[in-house]
Amino acid sequence: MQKVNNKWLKLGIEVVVLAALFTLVQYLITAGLLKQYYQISLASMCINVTLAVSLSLINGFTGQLSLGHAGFMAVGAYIAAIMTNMLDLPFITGILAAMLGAGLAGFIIGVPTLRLKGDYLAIATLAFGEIIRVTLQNIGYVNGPAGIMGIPKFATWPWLFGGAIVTIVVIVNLINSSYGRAIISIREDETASELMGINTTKYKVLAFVVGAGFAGLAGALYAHYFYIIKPETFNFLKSFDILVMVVLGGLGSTTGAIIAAVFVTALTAALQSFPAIRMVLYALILIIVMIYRPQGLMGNKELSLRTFGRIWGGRH
Amino acid sequence: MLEFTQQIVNGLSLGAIYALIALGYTMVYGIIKLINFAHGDIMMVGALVSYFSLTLLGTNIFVAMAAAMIACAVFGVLIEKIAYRPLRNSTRIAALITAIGVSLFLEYFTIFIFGPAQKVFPASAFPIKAYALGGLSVLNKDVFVFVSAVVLMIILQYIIKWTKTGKAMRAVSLDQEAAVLMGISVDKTISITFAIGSALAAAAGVMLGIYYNTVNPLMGIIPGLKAFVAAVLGGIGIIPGAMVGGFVMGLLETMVSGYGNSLYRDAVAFGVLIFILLIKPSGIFGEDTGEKV
Amino acid sequence: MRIGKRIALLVMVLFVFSIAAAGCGGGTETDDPAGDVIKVGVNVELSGGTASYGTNARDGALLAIEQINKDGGVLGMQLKPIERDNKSIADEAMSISAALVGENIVAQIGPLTSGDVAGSTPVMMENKVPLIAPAATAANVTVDDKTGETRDYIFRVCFIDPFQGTLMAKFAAEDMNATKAVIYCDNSSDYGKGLAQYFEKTFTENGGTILAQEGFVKDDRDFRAALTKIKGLNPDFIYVPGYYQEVAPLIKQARELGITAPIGGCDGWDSPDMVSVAGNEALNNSFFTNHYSSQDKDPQVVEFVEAFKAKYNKEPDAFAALGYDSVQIMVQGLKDAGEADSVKLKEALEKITDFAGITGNMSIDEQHNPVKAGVILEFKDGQQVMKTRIQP
Amino acid sequence: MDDINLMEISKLEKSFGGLNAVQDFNFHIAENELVGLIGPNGAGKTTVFNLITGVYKPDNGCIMFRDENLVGMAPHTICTKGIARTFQNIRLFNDLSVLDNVKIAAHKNVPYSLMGAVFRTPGYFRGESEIEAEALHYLEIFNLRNKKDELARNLPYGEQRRIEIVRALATRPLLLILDEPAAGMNPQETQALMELIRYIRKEFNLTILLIEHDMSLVMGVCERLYVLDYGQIIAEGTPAEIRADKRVIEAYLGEDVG
Repeated sequence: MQKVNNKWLKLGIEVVVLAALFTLVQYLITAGLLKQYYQISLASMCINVTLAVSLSLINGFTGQLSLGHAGFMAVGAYIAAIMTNMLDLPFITGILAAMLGAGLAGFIIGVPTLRLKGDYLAIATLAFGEIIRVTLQNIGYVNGPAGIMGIPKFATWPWLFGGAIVTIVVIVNLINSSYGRAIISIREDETASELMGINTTKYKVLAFVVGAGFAGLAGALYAHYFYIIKPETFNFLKSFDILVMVVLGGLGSTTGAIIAAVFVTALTAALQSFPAIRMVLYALILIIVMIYRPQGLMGNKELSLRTFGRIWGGRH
Repeated sequence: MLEFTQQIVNGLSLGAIYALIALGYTMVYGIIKLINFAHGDIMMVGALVSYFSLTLLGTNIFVAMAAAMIACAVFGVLIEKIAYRPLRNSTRIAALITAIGVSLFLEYFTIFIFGPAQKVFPASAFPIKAYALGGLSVLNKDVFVFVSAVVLMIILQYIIKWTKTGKAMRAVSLDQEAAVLMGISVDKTISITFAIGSALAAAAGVMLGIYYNTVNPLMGIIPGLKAFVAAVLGGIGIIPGAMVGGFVMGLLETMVSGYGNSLYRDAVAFGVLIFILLIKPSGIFGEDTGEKV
Repeated sequence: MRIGKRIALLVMVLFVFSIAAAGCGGGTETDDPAGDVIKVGVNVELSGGTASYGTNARDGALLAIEQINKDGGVLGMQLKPIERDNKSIADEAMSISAALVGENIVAQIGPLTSGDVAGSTPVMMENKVPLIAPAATAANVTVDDKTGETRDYIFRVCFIDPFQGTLMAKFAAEDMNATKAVIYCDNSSDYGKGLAQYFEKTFTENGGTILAQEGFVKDDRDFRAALTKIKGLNPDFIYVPGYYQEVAPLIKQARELGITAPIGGCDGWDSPDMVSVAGNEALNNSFFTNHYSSQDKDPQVVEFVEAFKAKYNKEPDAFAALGYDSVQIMVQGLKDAGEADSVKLKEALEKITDFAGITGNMSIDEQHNPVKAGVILEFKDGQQVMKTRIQP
Repeated sequence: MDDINLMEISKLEKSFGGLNAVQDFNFHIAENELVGLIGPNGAGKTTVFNLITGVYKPDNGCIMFRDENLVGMAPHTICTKGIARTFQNIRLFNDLSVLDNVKIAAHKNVPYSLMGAVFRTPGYFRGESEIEAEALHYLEIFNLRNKKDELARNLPYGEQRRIEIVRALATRPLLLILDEPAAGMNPQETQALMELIRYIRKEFNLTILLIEHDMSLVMGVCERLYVLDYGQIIAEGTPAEIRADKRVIEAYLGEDVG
């Protein structure tokens, strides 16, 4: 395999591949060649990729077990829906407000809870996620348990694809910087990291806020694609779903999270044809994958052009 | 005042149920540090076994409970062997995901076999008697659940503190490798832990069946979550902690519903959990252990 | 060991792919020769929070389809149900609707809850395929509350919230002479909240006062704290709009605590489980609004209950009855339309009048809601006794 | 004594559940000095290090470092003040490459902003190559440059120890604290390590404080020693003085040296 180390060449290939993917789907949609069903699956994939990548920043790279991601998604979804549906503001305002709002929620929740470790943090975040849901259920302005219906369908393919790409780019760029290394060092050994001069609290909160912010983006996209949001959608089982994608992909692997998000969405869709046993199969697959590959599909490795190169070239 | 006393009674009997579930939860966590999300579902299986024992075999409630406990003990050991043991040396999060998988599997496999509808626990299994104590309503099932929770806690505490198995459990919980060197079979000890924990879950399931006289495949989710919160409140891994945590949760929920807004009940319960975690992460009874550097 | 794991991995991957392939191949598998069958989508909750509602409605719908097919089908063709589980999630409901529409269904039965119907709605509207909701009661399911326009392709066979809430409030105020009521509603569904809202409105208009409004959520099983509080308020009527899974233990606990006031409810109460869970005695002095009674002596109803019991070995509840009627009304529409065409079916459904369903005689109004008589049933020693029948 | 003490500790106390781990600990170290802290197992040496670096909060006493009291500061702040350490049981970032381990230590001087990282500004690329060059420079000194892409966990024990020192150095400390750097090394390795310590002290103009069990290392490399027993200092002086100190021999050295 020739050298693809050159960062510009690499970037170029990535941009071309992504642009081609985007244009292809966009063409198929406008030409009416893509069945609505597949369009919905693609939208779900984009949203799930956004969710999984943002959670992988918190769980995979920072090593902080959060079980409240659906809560942040809910905050984003509601804020965005209020902006566009009730206040008639443009979609972009809704998205930005959703990200800021969810990020702020991440900050408010992160500052006190990130002092906790391991399972305790998991439970505290789960509790916060549920508090967000119960609170939404009791706010009359957003119709309590009935939720908001009839949200305009602004989240078209460019928004969905763009949202996922922006999330990936921002988080990958963050990870591959000194800030990212600081964040990863917390996962590896928090005490050692602190003693190497890294303000671990600050970076844990940073990762949490960024992760929550992008969950908010996913929520905004969700609300404007699926037309209705209600608190029940964002319960702790939704958080588990996102967590499953991250762990299946491999903690600490962005490409893993992306692949797993796509895989899980496709699997969910494929299992639709087995209405009676779809959840049984899903559960079994989950257990089997974990037993045989507890580190997830990718471990903490990334799938890169070089990997493709190696596979292509037959070298291992 | 009468109303307040009644609320205390309500809270204690609700708390006893949480405590009962939390006992098994906390025990499994204490030994292998796994949040066994399937615990609530094992409880459901226990309730279902007792339901069939009552309706199909026509046994009395005590036989039904024994059957449920034995069945779930076996079942718990199997689950541990098949799903959790291969992951013992993996990350905790992998084990957690597996637990979620097991939980989903139990729920939906039960639905697949028996359908999602609730099944009605025969009322004759446990005839309800109400005692009116000066305007206060106390039911025999309240007393039954309360006493069972306390008795089971004492038995459990005895097993862990005084029996050889209990000592082995504590050793495994402290340091698995050292336990092996001391000649303790870790596999066996963990199996026994799961057997006891699952039997406790089954007992709780039967009580829940008696208490609310219905059984359904998804019945374990919410009580399971609440009981887990109770276990963390009391200090997870600590038997009396689970008990106290359960009662605290029960009283708290009752008081919020009774004197505040019943819709914020869960939010307040979770809020208190967070508050306790923040001021004392190891729970009410837990000991703070610093990290060794 | 390594090899073993590799093989296992391979088997799993194959397993997953075979499922995926089967899933994608679903379209070809059902591509029967044109004209042979009429495909009906059944998009219901078979897993997730409201699985029990969805399953019962599905059972009712499938029973209806089976009966119709046995009697020679519709327009000379057999009905072919395509059943899908939406996991009680709105986005899944949407995705499934899209898949079903892709398989050229003539209409879709379900989903059950208003939220899931709302998820499914845009797809059905866009593709001009009628959706018949068995039990989505929120007013804005069939009407866009922003524009006030009727959603063309969305129909339902159940009451809407205002009707039942108002009915019970009138009954409480006029027949029971109640002046002080407490509402204890299912706060996790728009159904419970909607009914509570209209009950409150009518009850206060009739000169009554609402002493307090309490709420519970789905899957709650312990209601004593709020009930103790309600007991202290000493109301002369308690309105409990919700589903029987929660209401039955609720009433039982209320009576155990010594609350004797009459308790009122809605069609979500309709299940044989009410009696078996709460007990005959506890249910005395409680009333609910409904469209039919499973103990109704009407031959059509008796026949349905018998057939349902024979097929599923359980008693039908309101969801099963509504699922059954959803299919029946669709069949009526197809017959009226004269061909298996979605757009024509929609037009026919809009014109349906005096359709004799087991949940009552109904006509579809301008807003695609059924206009049907309501009954108030009273529990007397475990029997549902007709108290009054109110024509709309 | 030197007029300028880099660090001066007075009356430091710490107890764990009634057990006095460190009491009445007085200590000073001058700029560019190389001091050893020795004592039998459980004497409280590592506790002292943990107190200095902020891992534990002392019950009493003060730690003056360049005229600033470190007591109450967070460990990462103390690190930015110029104190870096290694650990008795190696605590590398196991799943990261050797190079990344060293780069992380450079983070406190990160030359670009968070936004710069996200938007990949020219400043980011410049900064990254600076960090990389510096990290490689440190690895070069320790002869580890060829191992830069290996995962830390895959290296032999002795190399892991050396990487810990490199990592500490990369924080650009004024005071380097080494917790048993030669533990588990053979005599040749220990010898090489001694030379290395001397070298980096000169090269980076460092002040070094070390805990060591290996007497040959301590005696050979340190200029001054403190002897700790039961949480208290029982002797202080040059290696020669310590070797002659009766109490020290009784408490600790007796078996080893005698």
